[in-house]
Amino acid sequence: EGEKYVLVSHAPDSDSWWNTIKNGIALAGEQMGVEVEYRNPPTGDLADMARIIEQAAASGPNGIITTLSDYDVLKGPIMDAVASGVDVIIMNSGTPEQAREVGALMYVGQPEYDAGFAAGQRAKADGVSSFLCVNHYISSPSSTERCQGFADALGVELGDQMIDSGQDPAEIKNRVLAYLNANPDTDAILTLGPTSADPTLLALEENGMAGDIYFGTFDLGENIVQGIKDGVINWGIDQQPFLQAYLPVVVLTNYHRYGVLPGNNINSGPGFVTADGLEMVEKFAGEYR
Amino acid sequence: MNTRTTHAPIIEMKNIEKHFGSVIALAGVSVEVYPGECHCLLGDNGAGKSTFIKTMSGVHKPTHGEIVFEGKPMHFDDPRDAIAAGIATVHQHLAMIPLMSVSRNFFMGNEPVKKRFGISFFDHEYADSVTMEEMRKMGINLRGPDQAVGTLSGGERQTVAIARAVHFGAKVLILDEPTSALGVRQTANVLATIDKVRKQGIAVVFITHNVRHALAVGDRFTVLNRGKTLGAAQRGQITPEELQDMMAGGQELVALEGSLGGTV
Amino acid sequence: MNTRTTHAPIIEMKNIEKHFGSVIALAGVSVEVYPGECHCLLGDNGAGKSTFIKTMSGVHKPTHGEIVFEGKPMHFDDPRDAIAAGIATVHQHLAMIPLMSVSRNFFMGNEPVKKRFGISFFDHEYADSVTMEEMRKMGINLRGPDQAVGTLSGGERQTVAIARAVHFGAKVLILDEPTSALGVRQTANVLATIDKVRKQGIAVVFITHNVRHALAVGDRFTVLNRGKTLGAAQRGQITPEELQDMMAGGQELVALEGSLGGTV
Amino acid sequence: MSQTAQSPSTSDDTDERVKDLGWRRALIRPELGGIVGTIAVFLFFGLTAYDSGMFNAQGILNWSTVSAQFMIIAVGACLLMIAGEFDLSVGSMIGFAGMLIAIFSVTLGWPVWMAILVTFVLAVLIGALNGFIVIRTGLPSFIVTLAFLFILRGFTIYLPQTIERKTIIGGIREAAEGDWLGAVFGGKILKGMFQWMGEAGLITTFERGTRAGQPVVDGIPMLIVWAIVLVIFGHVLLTKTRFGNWIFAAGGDAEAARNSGVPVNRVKIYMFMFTAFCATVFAACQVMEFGSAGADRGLLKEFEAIIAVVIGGALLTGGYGSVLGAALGALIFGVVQQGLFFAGVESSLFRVFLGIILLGAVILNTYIRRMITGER
Amino acid sequence: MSQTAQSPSTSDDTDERVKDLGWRRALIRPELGGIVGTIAVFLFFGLTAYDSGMFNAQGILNWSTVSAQFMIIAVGACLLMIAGEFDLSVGSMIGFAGMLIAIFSVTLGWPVWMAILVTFVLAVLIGALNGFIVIRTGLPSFIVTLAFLFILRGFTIYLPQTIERKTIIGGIREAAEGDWLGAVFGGKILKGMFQWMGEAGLITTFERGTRAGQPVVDGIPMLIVWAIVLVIFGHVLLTKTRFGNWIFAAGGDAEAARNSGVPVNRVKIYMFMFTAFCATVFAACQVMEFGSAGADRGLLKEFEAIIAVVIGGALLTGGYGSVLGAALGALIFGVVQQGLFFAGVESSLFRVFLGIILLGAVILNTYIRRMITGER
Ligand SMILES: Nc1ncnc2c1ncn2[C@@H]1O[C@H](COP(=O)(O)OP(=O)(O)OP(=O)(O)O)[C@@H](O)[C@H]1O
Ligand SMILES: Nc1ncnc2c1ncn2[C@@H]1O[C@H](COP(=O)(O)OP(=O)(O)OP(=O)(O)O)[C@@H](O)[C@H]1O
Ligand SMILES: [Mg+2]
Ligand SMILES: [Mg+2]
Repeated sequence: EGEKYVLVSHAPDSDSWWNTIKNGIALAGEQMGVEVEYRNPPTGDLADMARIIEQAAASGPNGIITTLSDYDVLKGPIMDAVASGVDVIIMNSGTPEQAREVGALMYVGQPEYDAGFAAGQRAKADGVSSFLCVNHYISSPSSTERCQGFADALGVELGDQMIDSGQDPAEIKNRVLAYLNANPDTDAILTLGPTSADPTLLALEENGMAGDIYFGTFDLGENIVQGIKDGVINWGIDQQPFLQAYLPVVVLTNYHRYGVLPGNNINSGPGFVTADGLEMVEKFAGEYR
Repeated sequence: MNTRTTHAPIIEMKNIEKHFGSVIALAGVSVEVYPGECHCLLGDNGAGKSTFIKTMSGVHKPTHGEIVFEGKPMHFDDPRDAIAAGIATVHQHLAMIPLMSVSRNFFMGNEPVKKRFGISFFDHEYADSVTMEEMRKMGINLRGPDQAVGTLSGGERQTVAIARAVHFGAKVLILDEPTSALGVRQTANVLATIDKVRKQGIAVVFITHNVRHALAVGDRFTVLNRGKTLGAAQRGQITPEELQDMMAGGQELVALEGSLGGTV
Repeated sequence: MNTRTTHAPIIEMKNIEKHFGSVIALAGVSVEVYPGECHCLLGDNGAGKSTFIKTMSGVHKPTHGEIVFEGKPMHFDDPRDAIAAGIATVHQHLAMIPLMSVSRNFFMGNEPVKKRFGISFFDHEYADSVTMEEMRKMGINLRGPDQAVGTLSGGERQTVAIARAVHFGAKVLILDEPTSALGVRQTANVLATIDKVRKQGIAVVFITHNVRHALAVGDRFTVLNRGKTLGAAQRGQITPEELQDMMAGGQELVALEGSLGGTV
Repeated sequence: MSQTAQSPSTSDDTDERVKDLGWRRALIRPELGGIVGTIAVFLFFGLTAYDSGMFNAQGILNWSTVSAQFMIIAVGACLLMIAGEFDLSVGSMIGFAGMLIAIFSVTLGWPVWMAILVTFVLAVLIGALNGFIVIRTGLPSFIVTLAFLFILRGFTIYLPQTIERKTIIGGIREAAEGDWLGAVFGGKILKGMFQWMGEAGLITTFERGTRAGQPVVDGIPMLIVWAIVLVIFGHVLLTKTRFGNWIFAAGGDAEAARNSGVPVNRVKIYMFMFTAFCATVFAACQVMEFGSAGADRGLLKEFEAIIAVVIGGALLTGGYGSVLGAALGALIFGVVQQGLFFAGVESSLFRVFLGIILLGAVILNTYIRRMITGER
Repeated sequence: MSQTAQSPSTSDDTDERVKDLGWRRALIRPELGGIVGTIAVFLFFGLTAYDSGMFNAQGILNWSTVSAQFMIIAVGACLLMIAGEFDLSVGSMIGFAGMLIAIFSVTLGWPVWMAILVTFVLAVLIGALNGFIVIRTGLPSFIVTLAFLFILRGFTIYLPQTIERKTIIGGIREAAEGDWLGAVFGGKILKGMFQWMGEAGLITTFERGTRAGQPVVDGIPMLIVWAIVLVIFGHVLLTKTRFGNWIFAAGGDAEAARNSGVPVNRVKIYMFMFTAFCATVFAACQVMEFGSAGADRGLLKEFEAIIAVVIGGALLTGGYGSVLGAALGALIFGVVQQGLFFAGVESSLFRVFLGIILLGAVILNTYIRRMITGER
């Protein structure tokens, strides 16, 4: 009883998507009766994240749940934590192999490049041959992996099909408009989360391409769900962040209380969310979905 | 004390003390200023002259002591209050903004306004014409009222400051070393202005290190030394040599050859 | 021309012109400065005196004209060159850094060094003792060499600047209105210092608006007006009244009552 | 004695020491660099991105909107900078104000006009607090507002997280339906005119999609109207009123201004409040247009505002500048930024170009000013 | 005439107008605020986070490392700020320099020492370019270095993207195996001592895994050594050498310094180069420790450096400050930041606390200085 778990993410603290994660651990903490904390580097600098993992280890929790967004940077601190007796579960980013190498108990998440690749295959099957990747966090490696995977599956060069959109909604919207204006024969749009998807929706509404152009997005949010419902967005890739946060806490608690541990990694995604069966998604989008 | 008692002082500074942290700049100085007279404040460097007139013009609040203005005790919270009461000051370190035009500087804090559609606008035409006019009176011909003060020579700037104070100075005009950077001609102009202003019944407080300038226009002399009053005198009661001795804080002057004739 | 021809000038300024954009500050001024003499540069506000000595001390490069130093044409690229050649200058707008201590200011640009482990360190003890000593000679007792210049009164600061220039001034000492902010005692000190320095064979260039200060120490007078030479004279060839007239640019002075006795 | 030069003329009405500036006189104004920069930028993109759609109706609206955004915050930053202070918390204030509007109108269910008004009041009070701390402590505004950058951003993340369990609050557009004040920030004007222009074939109409047949531009967003109104207001305030003179004076030399009777503290605090006001206008327009408020809104906007103001010819040290210049700076910045997209610049090089063009604009600006005025 | 006051004493060795400061004299130094702040911060966390592991060996190493990071860039920023300039491109320079090391050593396969040396040369040259532009154009360094903030960050994204098709380059640790210069940045010292301490039970040891039995802290990272070396170097340079006097003079009043023969331009350019050097040391340590370089490294570090310097008592306007103060500022900042984690502060409120504590530290700092010196 009263075990303490720390979740360390790589996201800057203004990134909305991680909100679901926070809700996920909070709920798990409540249900399991354990203490949970969420930590992240304020600017999203991975080197700062390494320090936070070191800090978390020094504060002596029972377990650490962390992303592995850069294997090189994070493996040292994670291995030190494991060695000093803290159990670690890798979530969200990284690969199962890397998780094993750093000595983590298991991996819960969705490998980014593979998710992008899967999305690309789906789009290719739907006849897409050129696209625009709206990247709102270009300085982070996982963002580029998503776009790269998509491009590779289509079999095209990524090149300037990926734009550095910034995070201001008006700028995202107007950059998308500018790009589509200059490249009117673009087949598809790929956005990397609510931050870029919401303004893109408005942009398409404004230039009348809504529903006309092929539109896929990573991660869910209120407006994305609405977009899927309206038929503007063809699909959203849901990696179910709630599970990524909730399950590790449950797993760790049971492991520490009863010594039970699932024998395998858990793939929380990618799952494609389309217009079918949207009801639950709609209800909890941005909160638990 | 040897004060004329025929008329009342417009401003009485009683036992003013001013401390800056550990520095005691004024240790109790009393001065009375009469309308229509030029009161010279003299003294060595660091004697506290500027600090004293700054308490008079509302820049500093005195640590101790009282200011009586027109018979009533006064508390100036900031320079605006003093200006509103009719005290105009030309500070030693100029109160001019180099990047602003001459006319904007001239009317800074006293901007003339005109109403348009119920809104008060800065009346630029009026400001420009008054500025040109006042500067011409002081013997300076500006290229234009929109010239930046920063492009004027030091002497010209000083003249703007004096002209401004004279223009707005209702009852008391304080000049802190106005002539120190001025050429011969400009100095003569400033002294003549002091004389003219005084004759209009305005009280003038004039700080200088030049014995001859002081004697030229002063009606009354107060010499400060190390934050205290070293002596006071009225016009005609004191010779240039005595005054100079007192200004040097009573200390011996280095002997100089040449044509100084006793007074520096 | 009435120049003594018994010895050669240390610095000859030939037909110096200086333009700032559209402003012609100097329109061709020539001056010769002799060792062991005090050369007074006089003139109205904005006449170009400061600009002139700035070309002499390497701050400005002249637009036209030639500088001959010790018989050889010289091109000063920046003040360091002039200082290295032996020209020390006290600028009108002080060359002191308020936030730095007196001794750091005193040795700014000329820091004494001592070697330790093959590395040159700033020799603080030496700097402090020299500073205290030099300031004492000028009649200023500092609280300590680490006092910030910003906490000194204007006159004290001026004295630091002069003491520094005298200390480092090898051949030529330029003083731009050094006495304008000084009290009687400090002024007498500075004039005495000029006299002393001159007698050591150093050439002094002295700018002032005060006729009497000029006559007290000057051997030679050059009056500038609107960027041109208005006149030149040697000691004894000119009366105070003539000199004052010339300094006013030949224009009439306002009549003044009082004890000015002709000269302001 | 020798009299080597002639006596000067007795009348000084003309000064022989000043070369005639002639026509250059008229050009000496702080916005000059901005004007030249604007022309240069339009020429540049006119040549490189002409056929990219940058100059059709839709393209123009595109960069106008972005520029208008910059203008709104640049006006506040410009006046504050002229008054001698900085505000690094503008970006965080945008996020914070937007979030307040969302929380008030969606979570608390207040009418949108009330949410907006209360937000304005709170934001302006925070601006005043900023100013008050700067004045009272005498600390540089850089540090004080940097602290508020952190503090406001922190609350922008904390509040929705605690109240709504999410960091993006949506549904504001629905709440604002029919609200008069909502329309003032999120609406469009001149819709009729554009409708008519579309029908008359003056502007193109959509060819495909849900809005086929409608004109590509169906009105001028209120964002642009606000930008114009604020620029005019700021310009008039600065150049035509007594208060404007005080702003210049407070920034030029606070001590001198105070000694001349200018209420410097009041002026500075008002300017902090005005900057907060402008940030809130920005936030309100954004929230009304996008219908949601997010914790990441407004990041780095303070720099964009300062860049626009400096391109527009103001001095970072205060006391000099022009609102029109700042508006031109915002225009340049907006056009460059969007133009790079129209011109199809490699996206990872985007920041490189942005940096180089900004530096170029400021250098050009300074160089032209010096050439014209003859400063050195 | 009346002589109303006595003649002053003829010897002025004591000045009756100065109240005796007594013991307070000794306290008047720029780092005073920093010292008080440090004590306050340690007291605070000593009370609130005592049993959180913050003060065990691992915890101490944690906040020491973070503080050392801040110190490395704060030393450069401090000297540059005293010289009267700013560098906003520090953070981007960290990212850029790290990326260069990675590209040279991993992509191009150069030996690591060569990669590091070439990177240092390039970074210092960019610093010199920064300074050169500032000096030549007379623009404020705020604007020039802001442009470089964008430009360098842009290249940091562009280069790996083009060369390696990703924004993160790893594998440097493997490349640096056995490299002498790599160890200078990424190694640890005093390993023997910690080994012994671990065996003697003075510090805890790892419980399991490949390193079971080894002490949790197995040496002092070179990062901390670099921080100490740079602080000492900066302190000696500033206070004990002729060049240090020039730094103060250049920042106090560039014009006056120039007139006194100080080579102001050279001093400022050297300081820009030194700032770039410090940023590169930071980058090299980071790359060697973590084995990879990413496009997101160093974001916003310029502010953290400036904050540390200002907390340490330096004036933003130049001419006053102390390297020791800046180092204490960095320590305060590092301890506060990590301490908030140890104290378990709600993560979304983290920035709020950070902002409030920073503001508090600076205000305290200024207040104490004024109280002691009697300034007002
Ligand atoms: N704001 C201040 N803080 C601390 N000390 C001050 C302050 N202002 C003045 N002083 C000190 O008070 C004393 C008097 O200064 P003040 O400027 O009044 O002298 P002054 O008589 O005007 O000298 P001067 O003739 O050189 O102008 C000086 O020792 C000065 O250093
Ligand atoms: N850097 C500059 N840029 C433009 N004009 C200048 C500059 N420096 C001086 N001037 C102009 O050159 C002229 C001569 O100035 P200078 O300072 O040499 O006069 P001065 O004789 O020293 O006057 P004062 O007795 O008031 O000190 C003035 O009109 C001044 O405005
Ligand atoms: Mg004074
Ligand atoms: Mg001069």
